[in-house]
Amino acid sequence: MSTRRRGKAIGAGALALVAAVIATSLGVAGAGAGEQSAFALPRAQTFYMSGSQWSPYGDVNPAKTWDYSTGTIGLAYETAFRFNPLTGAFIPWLATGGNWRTNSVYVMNIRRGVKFSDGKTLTPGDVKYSFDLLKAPTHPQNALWASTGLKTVKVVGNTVVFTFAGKPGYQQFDFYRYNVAIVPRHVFSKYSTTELMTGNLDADNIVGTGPYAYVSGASSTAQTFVWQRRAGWWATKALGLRPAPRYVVDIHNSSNQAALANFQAGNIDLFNNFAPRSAIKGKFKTFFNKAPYHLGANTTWLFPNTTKKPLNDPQFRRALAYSINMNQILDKAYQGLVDKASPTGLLPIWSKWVDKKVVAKYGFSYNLNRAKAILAAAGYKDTDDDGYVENKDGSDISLKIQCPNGWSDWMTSIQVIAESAKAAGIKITPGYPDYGTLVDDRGHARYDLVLANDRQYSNTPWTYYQYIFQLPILDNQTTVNYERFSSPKAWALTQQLDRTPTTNTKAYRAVMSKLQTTFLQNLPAIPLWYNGMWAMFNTTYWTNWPSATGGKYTPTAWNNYWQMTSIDMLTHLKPAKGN
Amino acid sequence: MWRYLFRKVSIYVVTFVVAVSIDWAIPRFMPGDPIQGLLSRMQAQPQASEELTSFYTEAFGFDVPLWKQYLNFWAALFQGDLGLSITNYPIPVTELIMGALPYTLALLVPAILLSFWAGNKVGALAARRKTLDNTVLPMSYVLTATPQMWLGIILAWVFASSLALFPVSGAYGFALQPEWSVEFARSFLHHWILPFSALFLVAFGGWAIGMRNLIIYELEADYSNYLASLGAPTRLVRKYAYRNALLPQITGLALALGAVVAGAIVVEIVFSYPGLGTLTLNAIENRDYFLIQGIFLFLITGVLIANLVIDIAYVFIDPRTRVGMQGGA
Amino acid sequence: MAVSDRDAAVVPTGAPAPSLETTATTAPGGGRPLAAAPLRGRSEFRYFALRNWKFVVGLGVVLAFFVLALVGPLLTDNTPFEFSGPTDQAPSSEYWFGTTSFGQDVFAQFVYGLRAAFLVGVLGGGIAWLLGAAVGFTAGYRGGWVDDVLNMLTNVVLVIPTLAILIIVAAYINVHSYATEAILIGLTSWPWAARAVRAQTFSLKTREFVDVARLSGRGTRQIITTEIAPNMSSYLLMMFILLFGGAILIGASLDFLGLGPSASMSLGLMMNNAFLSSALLLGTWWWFVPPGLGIIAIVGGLYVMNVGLDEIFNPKLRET
Amino acid sequence: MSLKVDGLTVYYQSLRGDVKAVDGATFEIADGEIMGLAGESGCGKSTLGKSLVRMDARMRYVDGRVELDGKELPVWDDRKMNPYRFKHVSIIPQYALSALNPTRKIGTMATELLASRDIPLNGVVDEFKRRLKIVGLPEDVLERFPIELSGGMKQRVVMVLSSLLDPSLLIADEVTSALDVSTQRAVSELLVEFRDRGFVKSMIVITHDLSVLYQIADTILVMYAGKLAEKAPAETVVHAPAHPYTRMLISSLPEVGVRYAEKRLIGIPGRPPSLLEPPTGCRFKTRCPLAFEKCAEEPPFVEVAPGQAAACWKATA
Repeated sequence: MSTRRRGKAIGAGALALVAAVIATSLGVAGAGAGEQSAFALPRAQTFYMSGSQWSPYGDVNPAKTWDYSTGTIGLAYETAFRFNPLTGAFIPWLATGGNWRTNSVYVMNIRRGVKFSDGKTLTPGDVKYSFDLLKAPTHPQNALWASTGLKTVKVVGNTVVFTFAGKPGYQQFDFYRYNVAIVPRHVFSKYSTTELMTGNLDADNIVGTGPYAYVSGASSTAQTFVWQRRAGWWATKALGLRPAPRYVVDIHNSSNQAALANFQAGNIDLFNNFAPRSAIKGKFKTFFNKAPYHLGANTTWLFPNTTKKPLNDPQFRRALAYSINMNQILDKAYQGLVDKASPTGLLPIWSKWVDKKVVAKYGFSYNLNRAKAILAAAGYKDTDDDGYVENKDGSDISLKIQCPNGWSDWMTSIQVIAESAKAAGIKITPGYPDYGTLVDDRGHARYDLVLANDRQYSNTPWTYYQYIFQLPILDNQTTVNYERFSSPKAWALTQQLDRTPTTNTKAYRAVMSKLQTTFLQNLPAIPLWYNGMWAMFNTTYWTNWPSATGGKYTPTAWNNYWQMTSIDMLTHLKPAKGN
Repeated sequence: MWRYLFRKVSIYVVTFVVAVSIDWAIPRFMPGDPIQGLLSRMQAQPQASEELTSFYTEAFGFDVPLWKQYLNFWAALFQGDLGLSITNYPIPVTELIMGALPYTLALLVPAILLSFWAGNKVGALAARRKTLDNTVLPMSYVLTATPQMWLGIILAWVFASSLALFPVSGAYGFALQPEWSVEFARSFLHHWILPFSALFLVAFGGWAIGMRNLIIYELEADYSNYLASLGAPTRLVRKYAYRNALLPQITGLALALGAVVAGAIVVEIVFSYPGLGTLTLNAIENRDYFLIQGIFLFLITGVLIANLVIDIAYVFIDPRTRVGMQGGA
Repeated sequence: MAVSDRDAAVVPTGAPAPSLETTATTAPGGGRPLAAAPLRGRSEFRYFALRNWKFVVGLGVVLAFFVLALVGPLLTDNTPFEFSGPTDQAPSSEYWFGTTSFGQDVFAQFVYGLRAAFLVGVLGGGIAWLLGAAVGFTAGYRGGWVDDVLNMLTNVVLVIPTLAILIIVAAYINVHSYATEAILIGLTSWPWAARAVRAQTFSLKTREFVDVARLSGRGTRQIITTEIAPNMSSYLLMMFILLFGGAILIGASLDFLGLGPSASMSLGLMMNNAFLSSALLLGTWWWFVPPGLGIIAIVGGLYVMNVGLDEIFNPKLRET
Repeated sequence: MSLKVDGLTVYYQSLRGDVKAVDGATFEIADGEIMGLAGESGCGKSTLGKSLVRMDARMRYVDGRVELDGKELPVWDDRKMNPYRFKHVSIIPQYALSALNPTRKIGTMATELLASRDIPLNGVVDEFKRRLKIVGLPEDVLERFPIELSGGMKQRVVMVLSSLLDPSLLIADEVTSALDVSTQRAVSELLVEFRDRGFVKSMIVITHDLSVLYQIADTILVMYAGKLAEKAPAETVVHAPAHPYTRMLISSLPEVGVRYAEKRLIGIPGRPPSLLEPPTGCRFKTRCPLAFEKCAEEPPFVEVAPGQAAACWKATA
């Protein structure tokens, strides 16, 4: 009997508990921001952003360029220069300037009066130390030492002198000028080499020159990574700059879907995830107020595996390029959110180097008849009447096109490519392996066709040509030349470009023309569209966002963009009225 | 009783050894090289690739013969060391799992226990009562046939996206950090309700049906008829039937754990809940072999332990396990 | 076999067991009936079947969707992936289930998805059924060390979380077809069936007719197929139905996680696409509601049909 | 008169119609009488026994009255019947071996049962123990689970429990059939002892085993196909049966009364009629060697000799 009553009591208790839980949690929705907790951040002074961190917290090691929490370089550590990809200008930052004293000696002037967050002054010694760190062969940026001809970095007075052997890789060096984090020697010298290259540095011990300091989030369980504005940033005094948000919070993404939900709910201010166009409405704004709405950030390429038949045939690749219905991709997959890429694949900021004559001669665009004609002329015929062309030896052609699973816009795009290639008689089926598998297969040439867009905005088209042409080809092509296009001539031209200073316009233009000709004649990769620098702004809490008509800065929290111009976005933001 | 427990434990030990071995073998014999995957992720410059390969080969312990790797794996296992994550190198896998575990447990444990409790109660109530049976039963069938992720999506659509009563994703508000405070607790609960409900409702349907069918058997059993013949009130007859019907349900609970865990994985993904499910999907997408391996091992160990606990509890609940070793009655 | 061994109770993976659990349990206390003495003849089955609303409704729903899966693709000119129309259209007379945000026809996706569901269900459930029956009969009939080994194997596979294994395996070997997916599901979801069959075989093998068959010198396989299995036919049928439904649910989960075949449409993949495209945030409900309802209808129909069968074969369960 | 049954008619519901299992049963049992109830399986004897205590879900009361100790038993109403069960009318079920909840200790189960009937425990529990001793069971069976007892022990526990409240009428349904021969004898002797000690006032012992009844019963009631065939003192039934069915039943047994029969009732050619649609007239007529035209009419169950009643035209003639 008593057990029965006890049972009832437990039952009633459990029901009451569930009811209470629902009631209290609903209360939260109503309660709003009024209540304070030790960690609760004030909404009006906090800048929430998403789209950068796609796995649990990794580290704050600036050497781990693929892994560090966003802002590690840009908000905490800074670089000697910054680069504005929208204007192509270098911006002096921790360095006040620099110049080539000779063809192979570069002198960098270090800014005086810059203090690290622990109060110690930034010295040219710190800058030298930071560049010297890249000497370790396991350092991801080791190419500065390995392939530009850099021999020594020395401190001379208030300058740092870079001495090169032979013709320096100007283009690469320029890239590193704004991509090497300047770190405090007095802190970093306590770390072991292994820690510095591959380890996780202590987040509580970030000593940087930047405007923000670490607050929380350095744990694999954190949902967010929180930066707090610190007093005494050098640029406030030197340049009159002060970032508006007191807190900058990066939200870890689990999916675009979840991020969009939070953006719509007003929990995110800067949304750097991909979202369908219909999400842009009301108080949610973008850089352009009409199509394509977003800036382009990089070129999306279609990489054919040039070691496989028939993709080893430039004529076949050309036919494939003609068969792609780009407008349908822009329409269906992106609803007009992106622009078609130039046949050269070069980003709009490099358009001044595009040789229009070359493009007119060798360029391509969607044209089914041309595609069919090229196929026929090259000897690809449909010998068994199945609607698809066969190899020259009569064997079937059946290609597979892949992109990472879950990248919904790309998934749709490759479906379009498969469909429109079919119309030209090329049999292609789409596939969506997980990202890891795809990377592995791509590196080891176990694929037919893949999409990739690794190379972002940079100071130089050299990064694009290196991406396409770099030799030698290794067992695993982890970063470049996925298509395994082996052309010593093209690679030599690329290296020649590296060794040509941008200021030598005539020589530069000549090399660029040759590169474009080689590229378009061979089409080792097919440029498709400019993938967007996805950025939606919630104007409820912050205004004065970057825009085509206002401040031309990169509106993104993605890594490497802070030291381009994303930091300017923060210094130009204004709190919305009433907040 | 001891023989019973011994048999159980030996099954679990064998299961564990087999599972650990499979687990160890997966990243080593499946196509694809974890270190090359890491290098790809790093976007390592080609010049550095050789250096990095040997560095990481050593760091992950791939530089010794296979049999030795296998033994090392066991040795490390007993020290709670599941290796290092690839995507989050050099964070230990254990740390990542431990970070996600509380969230998964916070969903799973209440969902399992409450659904078991409520499902059994409602199922027992419905059995042999026409109107209740005709409403509860069809509803339960719909629930048990519902894919959890779909229920999650529907709940998110209705209650979060349309009515804006609950958040769609995450485990707590972005303005907060995990801590023991009322505000955090409320935010946590607010985020917890929907994913919990998705898990709870589906499991609830299953238990209700199971109990409803089991208790009908028990109510038809001889001992129930005897009790009724001696004038025992329905209350007592149903109580006995319920208790006895509960026994196979408890067995079912142990076996259903695997399925519930699976449900939690998809539900977490729908709600971006930062538990093991989301971690698993991340690990798979990034081919983080050691993390996948660790989670898998963890899930198996968890399910095994839960099974063992239920087995031991069962000895106390069902007298027949204690005294019935002489064989069939 | 100790009656009190709780191994005897079984739960299918996926959903906690509908009624099979009850019939599969060898009775605590020893008295529970073996599921159903076979009904005498087809006419008697038909007699009870037609009077059982659960069986009739369940079967009706499943058949209706089966027919839709068969003829559905003929009703539309569009294929599932084809970008045939305007984007994000609500259901209309032209697009019965509306369009996706890529302009694909949801109805076309749905009916092709139904085909995949039936394929995975029948094939995956069938493989699990064969394996479960083979292992269960062998273990139950042979006994001794064969039983010990098979039982251990069963327990090992039973305890390991199936979806976890599937996720891992599916992540490593790329699943290209629903047949592959079904095989994977079949290979992992047989254990509870094996256990149930084993328990039943145990109790059947001591029956007289089996003794007679044995004395007359017939082989093991022959005895199992001609004497034991027919006496469990109703039971085996219900087991298949549950495995069928379970396979559909597991398959849907895999497809939702993006681990299934991607070149052809399934209901799980529809949910995956809709989810990834934030359909629930943009309010395009027609994209993600149908696939779930389709699964519920088929699987729920199967389960309800199963309860009906249980009642038909097992008079004690019939409604009074 | 302890029990008076008048025209009791109980049907079994099946999907194919009513099975007329007990059709117009009329008889009486005197105080202290042990009445045997015999017949082939399926003749309705168990249904009759059960309907006096508790009809199961598929049984349907159709007609008739039952009186116990002068008070009417509401056998048609499951609820109203409850106060009488256990206290006034009780049953040792056919399935005594599985009648005990397997997961409850016997003592616990008994006390919970008693408590649920609002019967004060003090006294009753002691009496329970005392009676267990009488049937030869140690007191500590109360602390045991059913699975720890042998078949015979369980049988005796159920006997003691069922009769614990000294009911006026105890129905013992096939109590011996599941037991081996030596236990059968002991158990049947216990039934007599229960009566003699006054634990029960009167008793209906249902069995198909006439030899058991010959040992313990005062009177025997024979049923055939849902109808009463004959009721008479045990001696009379065995030695001077009036109904041809009884006669054939007796003659099919080897050496009745000398030793317990080990053979079941076989011997009578033909099969009993279906009770879904029983034939009109005498239901035995198709198997009866004496059948004649009159048998197309239903024979009444009337006294054919002092203390002997039968339903047969030949017996009354």
